[in-house]
Amino acid sequence: MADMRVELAGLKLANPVLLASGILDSTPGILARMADSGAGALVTKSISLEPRPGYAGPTVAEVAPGTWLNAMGLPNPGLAEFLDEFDLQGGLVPVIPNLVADTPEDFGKLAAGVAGAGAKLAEINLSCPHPRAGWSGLLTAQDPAAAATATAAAAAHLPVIAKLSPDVADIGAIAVACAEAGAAAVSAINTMPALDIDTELERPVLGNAFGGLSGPALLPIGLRCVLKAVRALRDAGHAMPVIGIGGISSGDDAAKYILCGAQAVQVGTSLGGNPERLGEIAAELGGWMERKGYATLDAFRGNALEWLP
Amino acid sequence: MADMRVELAGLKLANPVLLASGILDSTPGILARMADSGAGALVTKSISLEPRPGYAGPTVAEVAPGTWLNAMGLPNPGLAEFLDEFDLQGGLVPVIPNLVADTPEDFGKLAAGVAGAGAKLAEINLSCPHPRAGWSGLLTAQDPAAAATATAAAAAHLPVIAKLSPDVADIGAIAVACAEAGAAAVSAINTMPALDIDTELERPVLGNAFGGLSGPALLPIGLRCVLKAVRALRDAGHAMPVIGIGGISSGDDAAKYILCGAQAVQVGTSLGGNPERLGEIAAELGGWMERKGYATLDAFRGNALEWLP
Amino acid sequence: MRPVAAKLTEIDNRTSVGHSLWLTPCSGWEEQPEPGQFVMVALPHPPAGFGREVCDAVPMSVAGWEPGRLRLTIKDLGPTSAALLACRPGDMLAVTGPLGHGFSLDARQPLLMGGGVGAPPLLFLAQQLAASGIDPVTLLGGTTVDEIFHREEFPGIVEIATDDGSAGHHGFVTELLDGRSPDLLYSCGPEPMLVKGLEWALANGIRAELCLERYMPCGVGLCGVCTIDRQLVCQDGPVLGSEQLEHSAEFGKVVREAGGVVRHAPA
Amino acid sequence: MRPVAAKLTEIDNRTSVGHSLWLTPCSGWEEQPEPGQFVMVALPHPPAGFGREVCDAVPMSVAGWEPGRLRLTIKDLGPTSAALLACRPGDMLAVTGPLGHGFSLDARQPLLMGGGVGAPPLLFLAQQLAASGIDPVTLLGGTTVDEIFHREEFPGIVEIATDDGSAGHHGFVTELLDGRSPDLLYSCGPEPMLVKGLEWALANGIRAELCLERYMPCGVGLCGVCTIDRQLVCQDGPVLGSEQLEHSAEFGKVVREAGGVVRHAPA
Ligand SMILES: Cc1cc2nc3c(=O)[nH]c(=O)nc-3n(C[C@H](O)[C@H](O)[C@H](O)COP(=O)(O)OP(=O)(O)OC[C@H]3O[C@@H](n4cnc5c(N)ncnc54)[C@H](O)[C@@H]3O)c2cc1C
Ligand SMILES: Cc1cc2nc3c(=O)[nH]c(=O)nc-3n(C[C@H](O)[C@H](O)[C@H](O)COP(=O)(O)OP(=O)(O)OC[C@H]3O[C@@H](n4cnc5c(N)ncnc54)[C@H](O)[C@@H]3O)c2cc1C
Ligand SMILES: Cc1cc2nc3c(=O)[nH]c(=O)nc-3n(C[C@H](O)[C@H](O)[C@H](O)COP(=O)(O)O)c2cc1C
Ligand SMILES: Cc1cc2nc3c(=O)[nH]c(=O)nc-3n(C[C@H](O)[C@H](O)[C@H](O)COP(=O)(O)O)c2cc1C
Ligand code: FES
Ligand code: FES
Repeated sequence: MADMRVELAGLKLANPVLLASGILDSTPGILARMADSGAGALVTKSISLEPRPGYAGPTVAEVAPGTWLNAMGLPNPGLAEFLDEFDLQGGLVPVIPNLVADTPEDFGKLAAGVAGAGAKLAEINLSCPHPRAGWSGLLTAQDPAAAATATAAAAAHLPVIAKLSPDVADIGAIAVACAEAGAAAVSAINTMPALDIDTELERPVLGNAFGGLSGPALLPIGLRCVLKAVRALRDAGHAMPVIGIGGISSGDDAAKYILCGAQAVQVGTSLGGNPERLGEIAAELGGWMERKGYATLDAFRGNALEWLP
Repeated sequence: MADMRVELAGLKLANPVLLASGILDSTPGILARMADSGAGALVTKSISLEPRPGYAGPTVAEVAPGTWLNAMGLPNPGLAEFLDEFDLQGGLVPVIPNLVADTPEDFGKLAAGVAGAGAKLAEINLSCPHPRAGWSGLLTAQDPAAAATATAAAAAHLPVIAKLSPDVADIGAIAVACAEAGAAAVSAINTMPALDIDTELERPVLGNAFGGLSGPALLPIGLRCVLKAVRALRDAGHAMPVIGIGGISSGDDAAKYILCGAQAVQVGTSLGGNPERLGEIAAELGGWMERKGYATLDAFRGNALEWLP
Repeated sequence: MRPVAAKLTEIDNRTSVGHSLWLTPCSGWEEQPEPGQFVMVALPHPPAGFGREVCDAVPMSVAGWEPGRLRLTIKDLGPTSAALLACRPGDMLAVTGPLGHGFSLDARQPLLMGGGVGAPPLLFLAQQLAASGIDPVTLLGGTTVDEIFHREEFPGIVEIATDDGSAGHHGFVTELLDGRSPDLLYSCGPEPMLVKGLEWALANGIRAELCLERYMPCGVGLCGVCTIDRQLVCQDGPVLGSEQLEHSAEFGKVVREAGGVVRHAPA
Repeated sequence: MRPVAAKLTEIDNRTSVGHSLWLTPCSGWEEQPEPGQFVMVALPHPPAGFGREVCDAVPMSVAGWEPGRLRLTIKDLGPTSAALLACRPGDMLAVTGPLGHGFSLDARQPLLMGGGVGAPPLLFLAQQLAASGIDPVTLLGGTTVDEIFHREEFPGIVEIATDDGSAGHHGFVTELLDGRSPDLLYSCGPEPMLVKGLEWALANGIRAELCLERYMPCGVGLCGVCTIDRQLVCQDGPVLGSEQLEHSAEFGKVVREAGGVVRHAPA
């Protein structure tokens, strides 16, 4: 058996295939199921200080086979109830809370809250693809200075993964800004902002109009972003890990991200209606490693980089 | 029969479904076939001052059904031979040359060249998704000031359509900059920069590594960009038209862009291996208009805009 | 799975608290859905007199089907359901579905128990059972006579219970269970009723299939908000078997509202 | 259609200017391609002694096939083909295909005429014809004897012509055409040879199917660079019928190189 263990910002994970934020992670029950399925770690839905009910529906629409648009609107019960319900300390599989806020102060409060409850690592969502007026998600991810301030505010309390958007002119610059602000890792990518129209109804398909694109169509965009972040960090002299996200639906897809230099990966949309797929993807990655004769992830991580112009 | 005529920067077109640049438009013979298929206008491949041989292969790879990555490398015989071979004046269906250059001066020379040969309208490619060192495609599209300078240089010689990239933080700002620099229209979007990896070969699939994503997966990204450009131009008081591009493979898809406010559309990837599909798409749009009882394009253009948050 | 525009073609089965809509989607629905499956039905444009805040998507059980069209029976429970009930023939809605897993059809002597708008999926089930030659017995309950949907349409024997005695037995519909010995209890309605039904079935060694209603933001198994214990009600359900609920820590106890906020059910 | 990694498993049919490769792609190729179809074959890693500039994708005809593997016969014509010929069993290439439309198989008395590396697709065709009980007659030409590929492998009668007289008829292969009366002429090779073949076929009232080689940047009908007149050689072809070429303004006259640069063929 290939050794798939990986270290992520001090956490030791059994394998590099993590559950992505917002998919099948809204209750302790489903999180336990995802842990048993074989996840390397579990990222929770985005948690805000106050409860958010989510957007009006339709919240999701499949736009091509397996590829979805969603605008859930970050539904969550707020920090207090979240801490009440979820156990951030115990458990064989680490739980990584994902935090969302509109100001650095609020990121700080959330980080302090989850650190106080025993979290060892948090992900901060700098990149909600469809923020409403007053919600600063996307803008934070687009501005290196804003991303750095938010990162620093959270990183004062515990190690943080800064989650980046593909909808930026230069993702490498944002990754470097987060590294310099003290991030323990960056994860990329969040969904790609997008829109679909119903020609019969002559209006957007989703209740929120704009949504985020996820699933297979996102894979080549995610690979490019991860590779650009990996290179920018390397060129700037930062050893900070990058977590690859976007469109993974097989062990082969996971291997692509790791060949581009990702430390670990997160899987979301392809688990829709099929929670047990997460463990299968991890097993497929292990099978690929064995077939290729790789004993560890380090043995092939970043191999594709030498082929770049 | 619905009246599908549309005016575009002074040109009168029989219908709003145009052939996009770079797909089935490299020779006068194939362009004549596309005209007969029923195109409203024909945009040529990108023409540079000097010949470009194109990138090493593989130049194309299908990444999901109908969705492709390509890095052709803008192969073209250069302006002089292009003007020799192509007739920009005659023809029942207008030919719109697409120009690519790395400096405003060269954009000016190309524009002067095609204007001298009788072109009434040109498209300038500000947004090649995979420029090599020294080629400034993507950077031009990402910087409003650079986009404006290039636009102004070309617009001094004939009306121009500025072709924009989705890989920018705020496409609305770029569209407004082009309008203020004297563009007659903007077209959006060019392909989305992306990457695919072969896990067996452990290297990028394409010869150029990075490529541009096109086809159905691009549709929701294109719709969002067009809608953002339409709104930004409207809010800034510009009546300049927007041409919708990206992922159109049916009359219904074309209607989506027009519902988002597009004046006309361009179709590329879905014609791959199937040139006659262009006329079918125009006919499907006409059929949709009849079923909906719309006598003209103006009767429904922009209808989806009122549903935006 | 995506929302498909659907024309409201017919309204029937009116009561003072709701009625049925027949919808003709632009595409799909040529194949028969399973009884117990549901749709996310969205209101794309507000009907006259309503504002845009009613435009939302909510889960509704399939109450009937013919090739290319489907029936929903809706009760006025809040802003979106009220606006759906204000739509008129010719109006356009959007439906995503059919979603989830429905009832098995393998009972020989089925007993159906519905509470309020739990009746619609049971009507569709009863029609399927009857079509395959099996006569169902149906118990329908509601707070008052106008909450009893489809009473006249059920094939087979129907018995009624109302909380206020305005029709049938004066009391809870679960009070009609005793002494019966079906081979399978199918039930849909308020969770407290389902809990009692399950208790009765377990006590009497009878299998049960219960159609649950949980808050569903997506309906397609992406978000996880509808989870009960470790099961996704929208995908593993909405029909769950007695064996899946027997040892539940959440059935009848923990429900979630918008945002996943937990509400502990009144005992 | 996308490039699929393929292992070079076997090399055979060596001449001083080229040889055949057997490739086993990671997936696909379970179904028999049409003779005349081609692949884009890419060199992902440079073989020992070569630099990365040889890594490119070029079109090559399918020269043979067995379930799950295919054969290409390559001549050293420039940097990429030379590097492909330097690859050794165990090396990995990538193939996209099968692409385009091949030869019809409906001749009863076929005549095949190949020039240089035009022979490989004709070999695959001849094998298919022979398998269906039809005996082909094949004429093979080349500048010299080492340019004649697959001479020993063709079923049926084979006649040879070389420009230098090193084997068979001393002269052009087209000089072997006169006096024959097949019902169909299949041909592949340099365009001037195809032009002469077409002229002969038209003059004698014989149908012809000609496999063209044009500069192909994509191979899948996206770019249009391979166009001859209004036809995409990569998709409508590479095999075109006499009726498609009879009135051509470009066949034998206009060819395009990298970038679509026009080169007018020497008369
Ligand atoms: C599988 C399933 C099948 C259903 N079938 C029917 C049916 O056939 N007929 C019928 O009238 N009703 C049915 N319901 C209930 C229906 O979804 C609610 O009546 C409707 O959502 C109320 O929305 P509202 O905005 O009108 O009211 P609100 O004031 O928003 O809510 C009233 C009640 O409905 C619940 N509700 C609101 N939104 C949702 C949601 N997205 N998902 C689940 N519950 C929600 C609330 O939690 C509350 O308990 C079903 C629910 C589920 C889960
Ligand atoms: C449909 C088709 C089938 C072919 N089948 C075979 C075959 O079975 N065996 C074989 O040895 N050769 C075949 N060829 C020719 C083969 O593609 C060229 O020999 C090869 O591309 C040479 O590349 P190079 O880099 O080695 O040489 P270069 O020096 O780059 O070019 C040498 C010659 O090959 C042509 N060429 C280069 N690149 C391409 C390209 N992308 N598309 C088309 N022509 C190109 C050039 O125009 C020039 O005439 C076929 C070509 C086509 C179009
Ligand atoms: C339904 C849904 C909800 C999501 N919610 C969140 C969220 O709350 N916070 C977050 O950071 N990302 C969220 N995402 C983004 C995913 O975590 C992930 O970045 C993205 O979907 C790309 O990965 P995928 O293609 O594997 O789904 C959500 C995605 C989906 C599809
Ligand atoms: C093979 C290929 C070549 C292209 N070449 C060019 C080009 O030369 N100039 C340009 O402006 N756009 C070029 N494009 C982009 C298209 O014009 C279009 O913007 C994009 O493909 C999105 O539309 P689609 O999804 O309909 O293909 C090319 C696209 C493809 C697929
Ligand atoms: S409603 Fe989202 S998973 Fe069930
Ligand atoms: S090679 Fe590109 S269309 Fe034929």
